[in-house]
Parts: sequence; structure tokens; C-alpha cells
Amino acid sequence: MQRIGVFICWCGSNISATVDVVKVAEVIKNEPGVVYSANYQYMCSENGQQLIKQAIKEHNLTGVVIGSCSPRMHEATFRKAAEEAGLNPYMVEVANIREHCSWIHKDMDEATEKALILVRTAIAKVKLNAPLTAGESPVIKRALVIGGGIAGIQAALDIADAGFEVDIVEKNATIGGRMAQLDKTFPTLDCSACILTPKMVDCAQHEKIDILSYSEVEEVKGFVGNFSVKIRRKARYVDETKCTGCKVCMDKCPSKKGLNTFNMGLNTRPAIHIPFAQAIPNVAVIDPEQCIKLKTGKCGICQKFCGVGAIDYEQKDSFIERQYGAIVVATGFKPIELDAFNEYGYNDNKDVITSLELERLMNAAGPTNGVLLRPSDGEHPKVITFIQCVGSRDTSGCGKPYCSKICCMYTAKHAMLIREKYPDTEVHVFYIDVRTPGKNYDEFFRRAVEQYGVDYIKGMVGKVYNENGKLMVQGSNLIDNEQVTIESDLVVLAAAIEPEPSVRKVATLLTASIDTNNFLTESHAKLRPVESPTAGVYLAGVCQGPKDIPETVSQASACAAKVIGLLVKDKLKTNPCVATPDESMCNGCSQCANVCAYGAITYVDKEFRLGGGKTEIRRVASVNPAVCQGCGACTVTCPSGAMDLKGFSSKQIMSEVEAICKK
Amino acid sequence: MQEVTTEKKEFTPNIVAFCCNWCSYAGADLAGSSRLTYPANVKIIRVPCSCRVNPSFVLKAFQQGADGVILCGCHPGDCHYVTGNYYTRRRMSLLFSFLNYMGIEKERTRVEWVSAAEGQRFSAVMNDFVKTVTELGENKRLTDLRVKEGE
Amino acid sequence: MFKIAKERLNELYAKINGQMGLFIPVKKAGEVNYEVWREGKEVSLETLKTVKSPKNMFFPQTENMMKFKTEGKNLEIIDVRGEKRPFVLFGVKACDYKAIEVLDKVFLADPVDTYYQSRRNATTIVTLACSKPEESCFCSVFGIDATAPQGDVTTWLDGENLYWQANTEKGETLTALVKDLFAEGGEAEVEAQQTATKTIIDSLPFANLDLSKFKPENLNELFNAAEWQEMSEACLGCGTCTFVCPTCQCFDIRDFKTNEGVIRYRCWDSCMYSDFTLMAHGNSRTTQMQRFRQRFMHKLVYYPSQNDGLYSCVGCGRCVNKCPQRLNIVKVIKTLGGKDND
Amino acid sequence: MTKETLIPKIGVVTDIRKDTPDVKTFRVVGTDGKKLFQHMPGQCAMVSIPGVGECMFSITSSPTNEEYMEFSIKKCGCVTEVIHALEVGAQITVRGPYGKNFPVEEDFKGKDLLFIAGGIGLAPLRSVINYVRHYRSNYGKVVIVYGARSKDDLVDIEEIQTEWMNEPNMEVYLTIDRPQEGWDGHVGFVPAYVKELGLDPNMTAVLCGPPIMIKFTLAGLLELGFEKSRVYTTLELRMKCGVGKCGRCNVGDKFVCKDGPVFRMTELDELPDEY
Amino acid sequence: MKDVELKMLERAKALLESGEVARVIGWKKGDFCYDPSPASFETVEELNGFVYDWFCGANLSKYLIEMSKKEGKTAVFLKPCDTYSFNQLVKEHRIKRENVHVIAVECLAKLDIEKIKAKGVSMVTGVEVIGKEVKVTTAYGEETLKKPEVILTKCETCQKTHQVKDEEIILHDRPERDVDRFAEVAKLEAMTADERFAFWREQLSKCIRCNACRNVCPACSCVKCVFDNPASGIAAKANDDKFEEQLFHIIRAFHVAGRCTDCGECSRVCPQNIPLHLLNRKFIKDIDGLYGEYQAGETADGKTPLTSYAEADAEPNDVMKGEAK
Repeated sequence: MQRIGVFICWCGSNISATVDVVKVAEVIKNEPGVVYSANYQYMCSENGQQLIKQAIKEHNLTGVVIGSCSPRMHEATFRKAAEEAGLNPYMVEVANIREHCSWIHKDMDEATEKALILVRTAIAKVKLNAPLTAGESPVIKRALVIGGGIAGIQAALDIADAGFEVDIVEKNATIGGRMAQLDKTFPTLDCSACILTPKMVDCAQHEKIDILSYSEVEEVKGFVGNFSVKIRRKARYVDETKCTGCKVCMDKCPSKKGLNTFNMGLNTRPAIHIPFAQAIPNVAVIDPEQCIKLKTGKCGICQKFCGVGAIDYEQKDSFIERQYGAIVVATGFKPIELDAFNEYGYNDNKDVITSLELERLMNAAGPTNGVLLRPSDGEHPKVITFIQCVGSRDTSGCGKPYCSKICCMYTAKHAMLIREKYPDTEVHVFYIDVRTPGKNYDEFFRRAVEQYGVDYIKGMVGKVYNENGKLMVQGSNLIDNEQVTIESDLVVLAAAIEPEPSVRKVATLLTASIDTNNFLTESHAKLRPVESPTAGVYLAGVCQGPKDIPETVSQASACAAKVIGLLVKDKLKTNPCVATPDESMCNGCSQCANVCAYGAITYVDKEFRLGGGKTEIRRVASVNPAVCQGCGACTVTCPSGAMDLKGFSSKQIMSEVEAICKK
Repeated sequence: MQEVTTEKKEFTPNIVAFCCNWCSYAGADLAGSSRLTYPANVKIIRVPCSCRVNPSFVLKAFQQGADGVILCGCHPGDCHYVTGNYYTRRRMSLLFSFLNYMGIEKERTRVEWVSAAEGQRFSAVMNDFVKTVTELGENKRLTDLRVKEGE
Repeated sequence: MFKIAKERLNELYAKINGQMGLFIPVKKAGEVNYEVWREGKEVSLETLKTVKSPKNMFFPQTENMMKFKTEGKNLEIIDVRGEKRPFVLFGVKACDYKAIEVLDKVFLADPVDTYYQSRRNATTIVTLACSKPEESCFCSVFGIDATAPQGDVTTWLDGENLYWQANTEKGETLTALVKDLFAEGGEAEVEAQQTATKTIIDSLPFANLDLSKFKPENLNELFNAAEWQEMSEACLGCGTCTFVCPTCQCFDIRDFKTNEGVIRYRCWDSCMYSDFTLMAHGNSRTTQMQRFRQRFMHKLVYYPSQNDGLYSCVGCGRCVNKCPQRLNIVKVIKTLGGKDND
Repeated sequence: MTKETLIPKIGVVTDIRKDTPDVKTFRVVGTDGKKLFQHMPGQCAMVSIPGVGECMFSITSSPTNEEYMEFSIKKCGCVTEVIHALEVGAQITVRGPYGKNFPVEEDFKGKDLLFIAGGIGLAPLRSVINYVRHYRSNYGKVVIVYGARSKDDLVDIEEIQTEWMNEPNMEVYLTIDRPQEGWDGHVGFVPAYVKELGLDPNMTAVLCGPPIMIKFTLAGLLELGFEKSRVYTTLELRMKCGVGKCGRCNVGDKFVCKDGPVFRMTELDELPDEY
Repeated sequence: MKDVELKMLERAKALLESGEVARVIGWKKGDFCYDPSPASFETVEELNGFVYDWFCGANLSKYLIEMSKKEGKTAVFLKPCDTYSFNQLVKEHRIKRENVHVIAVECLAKLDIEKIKAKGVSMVTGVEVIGKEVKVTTAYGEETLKKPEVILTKCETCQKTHQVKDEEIILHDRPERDVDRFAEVAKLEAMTADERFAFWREQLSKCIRCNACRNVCPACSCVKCVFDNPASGIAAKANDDKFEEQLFHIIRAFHVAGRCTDCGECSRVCPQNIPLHLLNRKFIKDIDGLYGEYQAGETADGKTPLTSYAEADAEPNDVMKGEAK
């Protein structure tokens, strides 16, 4: 039987004005299990706490109930006091007789009666409390960044600068990501490469950063502070340690007809190649689909010409396994496929291109060396029509329901750059709305219209078709309320962006939740925007939602701050109020894991004695207390009632219900 | 007839309110600190998240003589545990619809989303719920009489 | 012997009900079970087998035994039983009547179960002879004559009349109470019905079950029979057979917390349930095979060896009809019983 | 025996003794301060905490004790857990006595007696041993072999050492399973110890303890030449009513609560192997 | 049905003879023409008692929980409706899939002997189904009944097709009915709360808490049921009063919500013929209406409606007002 002490607080007159605190303390003395009861003016005061501590010691209390203000206010205070007196802090329950009683009721009898019930309810609960202790788990002082775009680079640099080891896993042969493909950046129009490549170099040279390019995350085990990650290092057929990036192989390679993916397939590249001039690492990679040697066994020219003997056709995928304390997901985005948008004729006309393709066409390192020539005939386009919101804000089901956020700005940027470089070019932009929130953004857009005379047409495009070698863009002008057809030489589609598809696998591996648009879900939309609900996993860049470079970089730095905050700790204290399964009753049905937002539940095979000397191996749930946040979603999903929540057990809540209903 | 009316007048329903710790319980606290009254027969049980509320708790409350049960949680999308109240929403929609199907008066059960800032709303919701259940009268259909027929 | 026209039976019920309680097969939501008679309820005497047997009149499915009240540390025990009002149990078939005898041997054996006893003493049992036995019936195997059940009063029902014959003092008392509704006569009709019914009974498919093997001396041999495994394989471990069985008497005693204290009640339990013999530190019957075996061994061997060979099965056939997976005592008898079953 | 066999009496806990880490002995009297009812050694009683449950325990005290009854209870389930949490002065309910007792007035009389117990198995034997001590002249030599996992698990060690060991014509042999600091007595399992002791097979033996101990001890006794008909033991099965009606403790044609818990080994041989 | 039975027997023999499987689960003959029991057959000789007829209504999938733990493969005959339960059990990791060889078999609805008897036909000795007619032979002669009137309730609205595709199938079944399985639920919904309460009171007051519905239910596969577990706070063995009856059935229906395949076994086995399937179907109907059509057991993976959500899900209060969609 528990020995319970009850302490009723007056809270000055806050409680005692409407609740007869003396009576409550007196009546409650007779409750079974209660061995001590007292009332005091300010329970939370030093003297009040002393009273509690003394009573715990003198009366050998095993449970404490405090009738006072909201537990949200002073539960921690009282628990600490109890702990100091040698009682487990989780053996303390607070009956809220202020906010939920004295402050809202005027009638003394009524309020006193209710206070009694609330205190009895807390007694009923505390009788079933069990001492709980917070667990501890060690923190591995190394972070993993998945994705080597600007988000990943920034996060890695910030974490590394704080003195922690960071690995960047990049699935492509080089880091840099989408930003490396861009020409200029808004709203300042500085050259993308000029601001990105130094950061890439910083990464490569940072002693705390290890770049694992051409690699993918294969398996993730463990939990916050203690992840174990298996990484696949894809065979690049070139020894990374030997290659000097001299590019001789590229010249000699006889198979030169591969589409240059870095240039959005607008030109070709050899089978052995370095994606672009400033690639990090500056190491060649062989495309096995294109390489004659790898396909037929004959050739081997690059090996012959490689001065350092870096070519290795026998290379296989290899695996490394590393431990991390935190993981940053920065997997980025890609423009959507436009197969569902026949009306824009993207697949039928070479001169209908996406904005990202335009970036390459305008880039000095691009397929046209920066001269704007149209893909079909290499002529200089005289009339260029931009179409915004291609697949964005689309509720028809073909595209994406969300706004891709960056298109308005980059379209303005493109229009401006074209008008600047080729003033004779006529530029039209079809838009639904122009959205320019951001520092200097609207000013930027207005410059495009006012200074550069770009023709903005509010309206949707119904159709783009080829007529006598001209691209006819048929749309509506909502402001003039008329149908317009613009004869164009080049049509640029501001295609919606979507999360890089590989994020799905990453999310599954990390048990991080993902929304219907494949964006990773943040822990709280407003207050924890860079954390994933899965503890120890953080989100940077577009994988979490559409954003531009400045936002991406801020989020990456925010992520880094969070990671650093985690990695500086030697040990993590875990919340003791976690779910625990009664294995003897667990069916292993997996329903609990399905509702766990944190991926805290896994399954293990366990042996059970059946009686009569027989045993049976059953799959049962296992909760990682370091990851469980204690919401209780699993407890209700569990049909056998095997899953229970410490501190809020079913029996505790049911006995509270009973105490409340008792007349 | 007279007796019946006086009897009805005296009836004060017993209401059990399950409130999630992060939003609704805080909302109730705010109602308190704003001195916004609601009847004393509403008693709150604190749970970490509305998704901790098992249908058996609701039934237990009725069994023990509660006249109404109300569940309060964070607004959908604002759950402290990300998705908890989404499950609550489905579970309780189905459970309460089912109770209604069994002939239990549907006014006896309710789900409300109350944020930590909505003290006003908390008090309004409770006042309204108490009023509704009071009009409905005593819970007779889902209470445990432990009385047997036929002896 | 007396008789009363079928259409006037309601008068008879009303008359009995005026004096004492009347329990009678009543159809509710499609099923017929014994219930308190009230004007307007649909009595169904013709129904051969009520779903639940009348055993719950003496041994209810749940029964409050006592209350505990706590004042501080003091405990108080309150016997919650009131005075038992006399009642009539009407329409009991021969098999169910025999089953009451089986139960009596358990509950009225020393020490007497007073809960059962007080109900039993307060009852006047009016039995009803069967006229349309069906293929699942095999009471004759246990020496029961379905055409002439015992009881305080025996009745027969045909297309026109109910025939009434008092057998005991209690029966005579009841008869005196309702006699003014009766006319004399009916012996010939009853005899004719009995003859006809007996012909059907003799031709029933289970009429010749051989029980010769089920003797105390074969206890261990039967217990260790290999066939139990196969026979019990499909058993779901539900309690349907035990709950519809007129002779099953296992019960549990449980406590229930109320607003005022604790009620201790007893309720039916089933040896088919996995937790029936579960203790804090082990279970003597861990497999469904053991539990299945227990039930039938008890009916056919254990009980008879304690009670002078009286079987704890009366051939009512309820388990034959109601087992979800069609397992039943007949299949057990055929598999393990005497060789005449082949 | 009360007429209302299922309605218990109220018992007041007047003393609680902690025997081992998981065994406590509770002294119980009626609300009038007197002994609740008379019993014979080996008989049991149903003890309950209303709202929690009712359990069968053997009455550990001797019938010759006119003041109170004692129950030695091992913590192993939800009822016993609550019982263990009781404090002196608590009220519980008790009904009984139930079952057959040891034939102390019949078969045991004038015989040399051998008691073999393991762990909490001493509880039912304590009653009979103290009964025999009380009527010492009615019985011959008494030998007690008692073993437990460790010295801390030996129940009633104080009584054994201060009283039993000093009783004339009574030998007490203690053993524990594994060597332990502070224990200079015998170490080893009970069955082996029994064989080692080379006991006189003409004694009447009573065994009580875990099934595995009973099995091996019995085999040892038979080897030594004991006759099964003079070996007794007690069974423990789940019980609810205590009077052979609820069906739970049914083994073959016996009810453990009514026909047991004391059985002769020859009787057990006739029962199907399901206990 | 005889030709199907022969084919099944043939397959069972072949599988046992070849040692491909250690046992076959099917049905064995009873004492009458209408009482086959589920059974496992381990040898070809044992197959003498094998039967597959118009009364093999039992769902065999739940037996696989235990059977699939045994040594060797288990072959099982599953009717279309049983395959859903099978998938659901596989999804919940209750059946070791790799140890099971599924043979899907034709069904064409099973007969209900209680319904036949209720037509006043007793002492049945034989049954033959010809199209939509059932010819019953009895000790007293022959009777012809309309098949739709004497099939099991669970078959009346069955539109199920085989869902275990990767294994062998004996005769593809053709669902022959196009009926609204929610019609009866809708009928109840249209009543007033008082009427509904009266309806369920009358029905549930018959409940004897024998647990047949629970123990036969493939969704009720818990290692230990909450009602048997004193720690759950709702454990009880018998209906003490009306609350108990309701509590048991409400909790049971809720626990299987989103997992119940509507196999109808609960109603088939209820000794008091309580239309228990109407409880589960209410959940199914609500789930379909509120969260999109969902058929449990259609696949052996994926989340159930109660372990998933959509941000735009209906609000409980709108659901109660009947305004949600």
C-alpha cells in the first residue's frame, strides 16, 4: 500500500478565496492510502517545498499529491523537491485546483467539492504511479549530411567549423547540386558559380569534412545520437585517390555521344568525364552504360592514356559503415517531368525548353558558351515567351498543388538578363500571379517590367503549337480580357519543382515522415521547422518545401545550429514517460509502428515459454526509449493492449476516470 | 408533472474532459487565468496527446456514470506530436458515429480542438457542452446498473 | 390428468404469474430462451431447444453474491440476497429436467451451495414432453424418456390442448392454484402422442450410441487416447458448448468495483478458456487439446465416476447444433466409445 | 464450516513477518480478536482483498494455536502483490477451512515421520510439524529436510533454529542450492540430500515443494525403499470456490480443493497426468 | 461442388505424396450431410474423410496462425472471402507466409442448415444444389428450397474474389450477386436513436458472452484478448448487465475496425444469431464514406484506415452532424 502525502496550496488567496483549503486537507486525510495531509500558503515557496521534503522523510511517503496551480506551472518544481527528499520525482502528481477550479468557480461549496474530487483523482493516479528514471544514451560526435547541394554544403561547413566531423554523401559524381547548374542568381544577379564554387572548395579542404561523392545511403540503424549508417560507394571505375583531373581521358575517349546531364542533356559528353570544370572532387567517372570497354570488353583507351593509372574497370560498388550522432537531409529537388503537359508541346518542339535548360543555355560554361541560341537550329531567338506556373498551383491532378516559390523570381531574372544582353529580343511572360515576397524581390521584379520592358501578360496559356517553324503561344490576357497568340522563337516553361525522388528511400530509411507531395515533414511547422519528427534527423533545403537559395542557406545554417546543439552533449537524457510493450501480450502486428511519427518502434523475434517445456518464437514490438516522445498513439492502436505509456498508463487514466465519476 | 420538472432542474451532468497537455490543457489553464467560468461538473483529465485516449476510457467514463465525454486536442496540423490528433480524429469520428449507431445519444460525445491561446473558446465549448448534456438528461443507455432483470 | 385448450394458455400463464414468477420459453429477436413471462411476450412452447438451457434459472450466468463496503480501514460484508419469490419454470424438456438432476448433485452436495439451493427450493418445475425430436437429439442414449419427463408437473402439448399431470406435492399445490382453468381427461391423446414420438426417437440417427467404453476403470486409457489431438484440432476454444450445455456448471468468482464498494459476483466460466486454470505461476492445461479433453472426460468419465455412473450429458444436442466448427460430444462418443459406434 | 460456504469472514492482520525477500507471513484474527475458525494441518483457506481477488493459501499455523492463524504467502501474482503491500491493521476476508488434512490423527499416529520441503513448500508442512510437536508423544521420531535456493529463501528460519532444532527426537537438515557466504551448512539440492542422508524407509514421508523437487525426491525415496502408499504430498491448482463446484481444480475424478490438497502418492498415480 | 471436391482431393493427395507440404487444411465429414468440421490432414489415408460441400462455410485462415508455426509447409484451401482474412493476417505478421501453400477454391455461397431447418425441414439426410434451387432429402421425403433463402447470411452480400494471386486456384469463382451490403446498416441509420437503441438492446441482450464471435474472428488474433486480461481494466467474463454486453461488442468492433474483412464468421457462429456483422459493417461503411473505399485484406501490405490519415479528414463533429463527406 502506498503512503501518500497530500499538500494543499492556498496560493495566497488565489485558491483559498474560493476553495476551503483547510477543509480539503482535512477531509482528504481519511482517504485510503493517505497518511499525511497539510495545507500551506505558498506550496511553491522555499518554505512550502521544505514542508513537502520534510513530510516525505518523516512520514516515509511513497507518493505525493499537490493541490495547487496547473502542473504546467510547477510540476517540475515539486518533482525536483521530491527528488531532493529522496522520492522518485515521478511519484508526484499535481491536482490543478487553481486554473481548473478556484479561478473559474465562484461558489465556495461548489469549488471546494470540485477541489476534493480533483485531489482524489490525483490520489487515484498516484497510487498507480511507478518510479521512473530518465535513461541516458551516448552521443557520437559526427554528423552525416545527405545531399551535397548548397544546403548540404552550408550545413556541413557550419557543423565542421564548430569542430565536429561531417560526412557529405552525394549521389552524383560531384557536389554542388542544382545551384552549380545555375547561371546568375536573383536578386543580385551575381554569378552562381562564383559564390558556390569557393564553398565547394572549402568543403573539400576542410579537415573535418569527408566528401563521399557518387555514394548513396543504403541502410540506417539506431537512433538520435547513435545512428549507424551503411553507405554504398558506387563504382566510378576511376581510382579517386589517383585521378588528378587532367581530363586527357575525356579527350581520348571514343564514346562521346552521351547526353550531358549537367547541361540538362543539351549537348553530349564522353563516357569518361568530369561533370563540370569546377567539380569537387575533380575526379573522372565512367558511365558504364556508355563505356565501350565496360559494355563489350574491348577499348581500354582511357586506361592506356591515363598517366597515373587511375582507371580501374574492375571496380565494384563498395560499402562503408559509419556512426553518426545526427543526420541532415538535404536531398534537394528536380523540375517535374512534363509528360502530362502536352498543351505546351515540350516533348514535340525542341525550342520549348524549361527554365533550368535556359540556365545552361545562358551559362558561359554551358553548351553554347553562354550565347543564347535556340536548340533547334542554333539561331538567335527574337521573340521569347515565358510561361509561369507550369505544374505549380495545379489542382487538376496533372501537376503539383503547391506554389514552387522560385519561378516568379527566376523568370524575372531570365527576362531581365535576356533584355540586357540582347535588347532586340522581345520577351513575354504569361503569369497567374507574380509573387515576390523577400528582401529586394519586388524591386527586382519591377525593374524587369519597368526598366527592361518585359511584357507581363496575366493569363494562362492554353496551347503551344508549331506553325511554319514558329511557336504559336495561345493564351488569354485576363486584364484586357482577350485571347492572344504570340508568335515566338523560344518558349521557356517555368516547370514546378518537386523533391528529388530518391528522398522517398531516404525517408523510409530514416523513418522520417513524408507528406503527400513527397516533401519531408518538419516536427512543427512553425516552431520546429528544421527538425524532422524523427529525433536526430534535420531538414535543410527544398526536401522540406520549395525555397530559394537564401532561404535554403538560412535553413541549412539553422540545421547546423541544431546539430551542433546536439553534438556538444556527451549524453542525451531520455524522457522516461515512454511507451513500453508487454511482450507477453504483443501480437507483433506492426500497427503501432504504423502510427509512430518518430520511428521509435521496431520488431524483434523473442522466445516465449509456453508451458510443458515448449517454447515459441514470436515477433514482438520493441520501443526505443531514446526516440519515443510519449504521445501514446501506439497504445490506442494496439488491439491487445500490450502497449502502454509510462506515466500515463491505461490503468492510471481509468482510475482517474473512476475517481471523477464517483458520486 | 411538477415533480418531473423540478427533478430535471436539479440534474447536473457529470462531464469528463480529456485534454491534451500541450494545447487544450493549456487552453483550460488560460480560461482559468482569464477567470472565464464554466460549470464545476466538468473535470479534466490530462493526457499527453488526444491520441492517448483509448475508446475504453470513454466507455469506462460512461460506465462509471459520466453523462458526457469530451475530448480536446490541438488543432489538426498543430499536434505537438506531429500526427497524433489526426489519428484521434479518425478514431473518434468512427467511435462516436458507432455509438450513435448503437442508439447512444450522439450529443453525449464530442471532440473539440482548442489551442493554448483559446481560453475563451475552451470556456465557451464547455459551457455549450454542459448545456447540451443537461438538456439531454442523465446517461441511461451506457451506464452500468449492475441490476438484473427477472429475479 | 387435466387438459386446457391451447388458445387458453395465456390465461394459464396469467393465472400462474399472478401468484408467483413464471419462467417460460419466450421468443425474442428470433431466438427462444427462458424469460419472465409478461403479457404480450411471445411464448414458444413448441420450440424443441431453447438456446440457453433452463439452468440459468438456478445458476444464473451472473449472480451477485455479496457486497463489500469499506469505511476507513473497516470492511463490511453484506449478503445481497433477498427472499426468493416462488416461481414456476414452465416447459422444461425431459433432457433439461435430467440436467437439473445432474446439477443438483454438484450444487446440493455438501457443502450445499445456498445460492443454488434457495432458487431450487423456490421453484416448481413444469415439464413438457417432446413430440417432435430432431436428428441432433439423443437423450434416449442416457435412458431419458422424452415422452414422459418427470418434474413437479408433467405436461404434453398437441395441436389442440395442453395436458397436465401433477407428480409431486409442489405440483399438486400449483395444480390447485390453476385448476379452475382445467378440464379433466386427455389420457388417450397423451398415450397416442407418446407412441408416435417413441417411434421417431427409436429411429433417430444417434439413438444407438454406444457408451459402454466410458467407465471409471477406463479413465487413464481414455485420457491418454491419441485421438484427442485430432478431435480437438478445429476447436476455437470458445465457450459456446459450455454455455448452451444444460449440465456444465463451471463458474468464476470475480469482484467488481462500484461507486459504493465492491460487488463479488459469480459468473459462468468455461473449461474451454485458456485462462481457466491459469495461475500466477503456471497453468495445468496449456493446450486446447487438454481443455477439450477435460470437458468431455468430465462429462463422460470423471463425473460418472463420482456420481454412481450418472453421465453429465443428457443428449439434448445443443452442442451438436451450436458448435461453430461442428465439434461435439457425439463425435467424441463415436471416436472413443464402444465398438457399436462403428 | 460456515453454512454459507462462499461468504467469507473478515480477518484483521495483526502481524506481518518478512521471511524471505518474497515471502511474508501474515497473522490473522477475526474482528473480535479471536481465531476465525478451527482447522486441521494441511487444510487451506481462501484469502481475499475485495476488489482485487481471492486466492487459496494453506494455513501455516498449527491448529493447536488457539489465538490466531498464519499464512505464509509468496509474492507471485496480482493478488499476492497487494497482500504483500498490506500493513498491520488491514482487514481482509478469509473463508475456509477447505480440503482434506494430513491424516495426523489416523495414519501418522505412532509413526516415524519424515518431512521434506523446498522453498515456500514449508508453509503447509509447518502446520503439521507444529501439530506433531504439540502432541509429541503421539508420534515417533521426526526428521525434517528443508532446502531453498539460498539461505535468505529459507522460510521461518528463526523458528526452525530456535525451536525445531532443540526439540527432542527431532532432526532438522537444512540445505541450500548453491554455496553462499555466511552459510556453513549443507549445500546441494533437496533430492540429492535426501539420498545422501540415507533415511529409514519405514518412515511416513510428506513432500512439499516445486513439482520438479517432488519428482526427483520421490524417485530418491523409492530408491531408498520407501513405499508409495506412505508418501504424501500436497497439490496446488487454480481454485475459486474451494468446495468442488466451480470445476477449476478438477483432475480426473478428483477436485483438489475438496479431495486434496493432501494426496497419497498411490492416489496420484491413479490420476491422469494433468496437475 | 463434387467436381471441385475431387480436384481439391487430387491436389491434396499430390501435395502430401510429393512431400511438398506436411499437412493440408480442409474439412472433414461429420455425422450428417451438413456438419463438416475444419481439419488438418497429414497423410493420404487421412484424406478419406476429406469433404468439400455446400456446408463448408468455416473460414480456415485463422488456423494458419498456429499451423504455419509448425514444421513443414501447410497447404490450405481458401474460399474467396477467406483469402482476405489470410492477407490481413499476413499483413499483421500473424501467419508465416513462407510456410503456407494457398489453394484458392470456388465457393458459390454456402448453405445455412439453421435456415433450412427454419423452413420446417428437419431430419435432413442429403442436399443437392441445382442452379438456384436446393433439393433437400429428409427422413420424411424431399423438399425443394430457393437457394438465396437458405445461404449463410455472410454469403448473401458477398462480392469477394480471390485475392491471393500467386498461388494455385481451383476453378475461378464468379461472383453472382450485385447487392448493397450496406443496405441493412443504412436501414438502421435511418431509424431514430431510440429505435436503434431498442434494436440493439434486444439483440445484444441475447448475448451469452460465449466468445464464439471473438474466437472465430480472424481479426481477433490477439495473443491475449483485453477482455481476458485483468490488467486492461475492462476484463470481464460474462455480461453482468447491459453495459457489459455493449462494452464487449463496441470494443471488439473498434479493435477490428479497418482490419475486419467482413468475412461474416461472427454472425455465422453466434449461437443466438445476433447480427454481429452489422456492427463491423457500420465501421466499414463509415470508413468507406469518410476516408475512401477500403477493403481490408485486399492486399497483404499497407496501412489500415485507422493507422493512416489525411490532413483534410472530416471533423468528428461534422461526422456526427451527418455533414461530413
